[in-house]
Amino acid sequence: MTTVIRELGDEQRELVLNMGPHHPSTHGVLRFVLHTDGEVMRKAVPEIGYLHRGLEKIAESTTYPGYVPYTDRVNYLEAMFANEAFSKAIESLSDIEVPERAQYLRAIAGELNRIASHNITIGCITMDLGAITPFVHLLRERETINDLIEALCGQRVTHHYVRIGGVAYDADDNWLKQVEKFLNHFEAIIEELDNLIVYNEILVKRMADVAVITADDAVGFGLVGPNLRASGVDWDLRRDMPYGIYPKLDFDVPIGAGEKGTVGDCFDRFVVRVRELKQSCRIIRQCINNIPDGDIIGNVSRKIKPPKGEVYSCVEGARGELGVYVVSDGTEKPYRVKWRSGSFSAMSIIEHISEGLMIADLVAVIATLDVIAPETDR
Amino acid sequence: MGQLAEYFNAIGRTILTCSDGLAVTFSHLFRKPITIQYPDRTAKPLTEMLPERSRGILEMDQELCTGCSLCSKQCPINCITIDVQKNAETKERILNKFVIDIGKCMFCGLCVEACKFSAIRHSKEFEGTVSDVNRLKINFVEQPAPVAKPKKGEDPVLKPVGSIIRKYLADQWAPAANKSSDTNSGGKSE
Amino acid sequence: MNALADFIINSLGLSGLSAELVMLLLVVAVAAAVFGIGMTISGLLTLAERRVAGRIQSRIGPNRVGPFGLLQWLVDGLKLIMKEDVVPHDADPHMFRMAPYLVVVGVFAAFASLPFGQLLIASDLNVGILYLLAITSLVTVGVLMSGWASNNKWSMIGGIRAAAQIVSYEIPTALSVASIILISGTLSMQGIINEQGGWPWQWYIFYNPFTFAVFFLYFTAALAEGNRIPFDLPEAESELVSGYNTEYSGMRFAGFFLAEFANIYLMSAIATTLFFGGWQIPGVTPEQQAGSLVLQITGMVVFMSKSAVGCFVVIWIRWTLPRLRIDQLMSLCYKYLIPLSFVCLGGNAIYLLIFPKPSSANTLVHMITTLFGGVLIVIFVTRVMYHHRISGVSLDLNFLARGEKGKYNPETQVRAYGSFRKKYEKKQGAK
Amino acid sequence: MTSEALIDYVKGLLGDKTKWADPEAGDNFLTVASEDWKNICQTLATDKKCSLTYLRNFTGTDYPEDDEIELTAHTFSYSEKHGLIIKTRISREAAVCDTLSKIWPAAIWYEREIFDLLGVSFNNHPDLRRILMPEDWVGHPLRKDYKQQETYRGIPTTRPA
Repeated sequence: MTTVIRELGDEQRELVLNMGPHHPSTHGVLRFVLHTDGEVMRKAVPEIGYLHRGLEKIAESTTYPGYVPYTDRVNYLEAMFANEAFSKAIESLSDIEVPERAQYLRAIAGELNRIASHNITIGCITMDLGAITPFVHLLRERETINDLIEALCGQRVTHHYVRIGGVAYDADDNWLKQVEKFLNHFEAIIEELDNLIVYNEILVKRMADVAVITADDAVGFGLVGPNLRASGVDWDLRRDMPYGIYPKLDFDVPIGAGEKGTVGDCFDRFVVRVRELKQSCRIIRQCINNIPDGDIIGNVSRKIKPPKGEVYSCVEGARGELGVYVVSDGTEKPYRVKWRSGSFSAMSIIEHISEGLMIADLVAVIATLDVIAPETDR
Repeated sequence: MGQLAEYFNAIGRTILTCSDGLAVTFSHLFRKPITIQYPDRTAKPLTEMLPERSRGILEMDQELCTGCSLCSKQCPINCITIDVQKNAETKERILNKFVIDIGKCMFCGLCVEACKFSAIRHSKEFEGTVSDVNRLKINFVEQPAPVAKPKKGEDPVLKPVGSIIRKYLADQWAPAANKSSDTNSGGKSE
Repeated sequence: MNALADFIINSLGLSGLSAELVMLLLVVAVAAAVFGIGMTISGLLTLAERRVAGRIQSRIGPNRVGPFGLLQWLVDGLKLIMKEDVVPHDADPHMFRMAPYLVVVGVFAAFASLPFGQLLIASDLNVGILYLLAITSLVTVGVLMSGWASNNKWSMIGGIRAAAQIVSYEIPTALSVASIILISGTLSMQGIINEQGGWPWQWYIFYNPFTFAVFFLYFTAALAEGNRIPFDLPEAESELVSGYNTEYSGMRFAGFFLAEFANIYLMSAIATTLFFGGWQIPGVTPEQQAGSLVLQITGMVVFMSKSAVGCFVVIWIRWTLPRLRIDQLMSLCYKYLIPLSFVCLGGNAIYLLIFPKPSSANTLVHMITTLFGGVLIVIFVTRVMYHHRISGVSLDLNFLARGEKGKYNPETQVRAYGSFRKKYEKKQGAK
Repeated sequence: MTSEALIDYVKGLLGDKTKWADPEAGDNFLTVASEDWKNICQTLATDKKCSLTYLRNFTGTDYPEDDEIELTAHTFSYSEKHGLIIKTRISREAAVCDTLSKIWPAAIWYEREIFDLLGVSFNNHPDLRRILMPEDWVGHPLRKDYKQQETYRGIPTTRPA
């Protein structure tokens, strides 16, 4: 057998394993180079770039409204938030007012998208730890959300719904009723999920105390969203730097509390996401009850020429802060667009925390950090 | 003592949580599956179950197109090519070519929103498999003809959604396969 | 089988070489029959697994080949036979080729001493249960060999995991079997069944609280030996891709695959024999059963359905639970299963000292344990009903005509633009 | 701190080393010389009152007219809930800068990205390799004068007509 075993001295030998680019648990095309000693890892080095599509370069040759559909492709699980982040940047650059109904619709669509994205994440975590059924159940619920969003805006994954100045399509009362019907159904499913898998002792034991990320590390490496909150940092852009309609809404921000182990372990990252499902349902219910009549898009011309300047705008996506940095030179094409995505920083911490983990733990770490390859590579 | 208690607690927790999980999955045996048996056991073609706003493959009605090329200017990826020529004698503008490269199209709908004459729109068709990517360039102009001149205040006469593209799909995408399967099944049913 | 051979030889009046020949032919025939039965059972189990998984996950599962998809396993097998048998370039070719045989032999040879009915046993060894424990250990060698010979690091980790796991879990398995041997006083499979009765309180699982616990210990350990979730670490598709069988294709892969499913049946059948009274029919003594063909067949059906329930439970567990980590797997074995098996073994021994076999106190203990088991089942059923009530309502938002069933017409609609569409449009036009 | 208070405080802290942008031009930022870059970032990140511990975004922009590349670091403080944008400009030809990875570990990957896409190298960076593009790719795509290579290892980079 010609296995590569690196000699590192008398007592130290390590096995170099190549995990990916085509591996069932790497969530897209990405690669890890594992330096292991049997099952225990010395180091796991992520190698990304297999899904690099040059979205930032493309921006330099498209118009502002023409770039919005490209933002769908930043992350295929949360297209709504990428739309919103970019639209928000241009709105603040060129002072466009967004009508209130559009803001409510953005919140509803965004939270639906968040539920859909978390469904995939939670499902993938359980699937990577061996339980396949919860993944299929959650995918089934996501399918209904996709149907709802398709009825709203015509596409299931690449929505192109949030536009500069508002949203593209109005929602009728029937659609809102259907969303409410779905929420009634989905809240029961969350309960069922708790019984089916969340507190399953095997799952808890697999994730508790594994790969603890301290609050300092989380902030230093720039973790955002659920990953940051799981480490005990109480921060949510929707609440702390409010935008859109969120200041008017009442919701809680789940924080990792070390429920089964240490604060910031895999289980915290997992359970924070499960809790967020319920909060999203709460937000959508409030929006449906309070949504006013009115326009859905502000006064925007087809040709948008923001004044010279630059802006960094961010929204709280399903993977946390999804930011976009836009430099305008006064023409109708952006001078520079830069995406700041949650998965990118989450990926950068893996090498730091991987020492001493087992191969099976690494799978849990990748899954709970919710790393999505297209978002890291853009 | 505490350790011993924890030892048995762990056993108890494992049995309880696992058996409750088993109860959930067992209850699923009595629920209805949600599978849609696409493509061959649905009551009607899936395209007709899609919602109103569904954005499928683009289609263009030659009788409504004025050749203004607003759509191709809006397109972020330039997948629409329009060729309009002026006839020197009659001064009429002739629409020679209207090609949409569906292999490039990202179904954003900007061209549809730009069209003032309802000539270009999304159909609900989505099945576009071909063996050669270049066959995805569809020319919607069968015969070069003068462009449409809609009168003001008159509503355009719209064809049923999908009727135009379906013709191209059936003709262009799998002529051989289609014909043989048609004759086969026709022969058997008669 | 010996009885059958004697009968044939005596009735034909054969002797010497020809008698030996008949004996040999008979051995071959019985072996082939056992192998065929094993293959069919494991093939059907693959189908059962997929159908059950489908329903648990709100899907349908394979339903196209044959009625209810019943022929799916044959078609799958045919596909695998026709696939190319790839041997990786840098693999050790001989060991690579040999490994599946060891696994298949290890599992299917065990079928030889499974009592499908009172008289339906290929070879009723007087050390039957020990033979089963011993012969299945051959699987370890095959799995380790395949993992090593593939020359793939993931496979190697899988193979080593499998070796560590199977060797460790042999101990609790053997210890829990020892408890039963202690009670029955025999190692023969038929002997153990004969000691039990048809009614649930005569089964060894409800013999006393210790055997009740022993059953769960045995079941857990057997799951681990069979590499099933939650103990499927050697395969662990989300960690090791597919573990030791990553590099295998075609018929060799099918060998591993069938052996895995045959193993499920094997462990259920052993559990049926040891704990659930085997082929015993309620209210019928073994002597009565021996004399009647109808009762013989009923006994076989009883045995098969008991083990089918066992197989269902194994499949059902697979589609519910997550997987353990290797250190947890080991700590489960050495910190929980082995000590508890020893406790149960000791408990059984003391129990047998206090309550000698035929006594009314003994019967009372059986009854109480059975009642306890019944209560557990009732609690479980209420939980199932609770879950079904709370979240069992399926959601119908009427976007897609979910649940609307069309008729299957094999001639139509391979492509949506084919004749299905045209016929459909014609029909719509006629309306 | 409000953003005005923060600006005043930072002005007092850093003295004449900084240049502040015209408030009309979108977000408010400060520009520092590339020699002071690392020290000023260190100061701002560790100062108790600023405590800009979170590097929100770090990127570069190419300005061929000025013959300069602008590095922009968006920093933020979770405890104080204020943010600051720090910029520096370096020349395009000798695009070298000090690394921030000791101050904010998040910068390790951001700097790799800037190195990859804009061709800026960082002194004392622990692991400066290309991150998004292949190791043997020619050129840095986000430079304005970048021309895509026609083939990569014999594969055409554009779709043949």
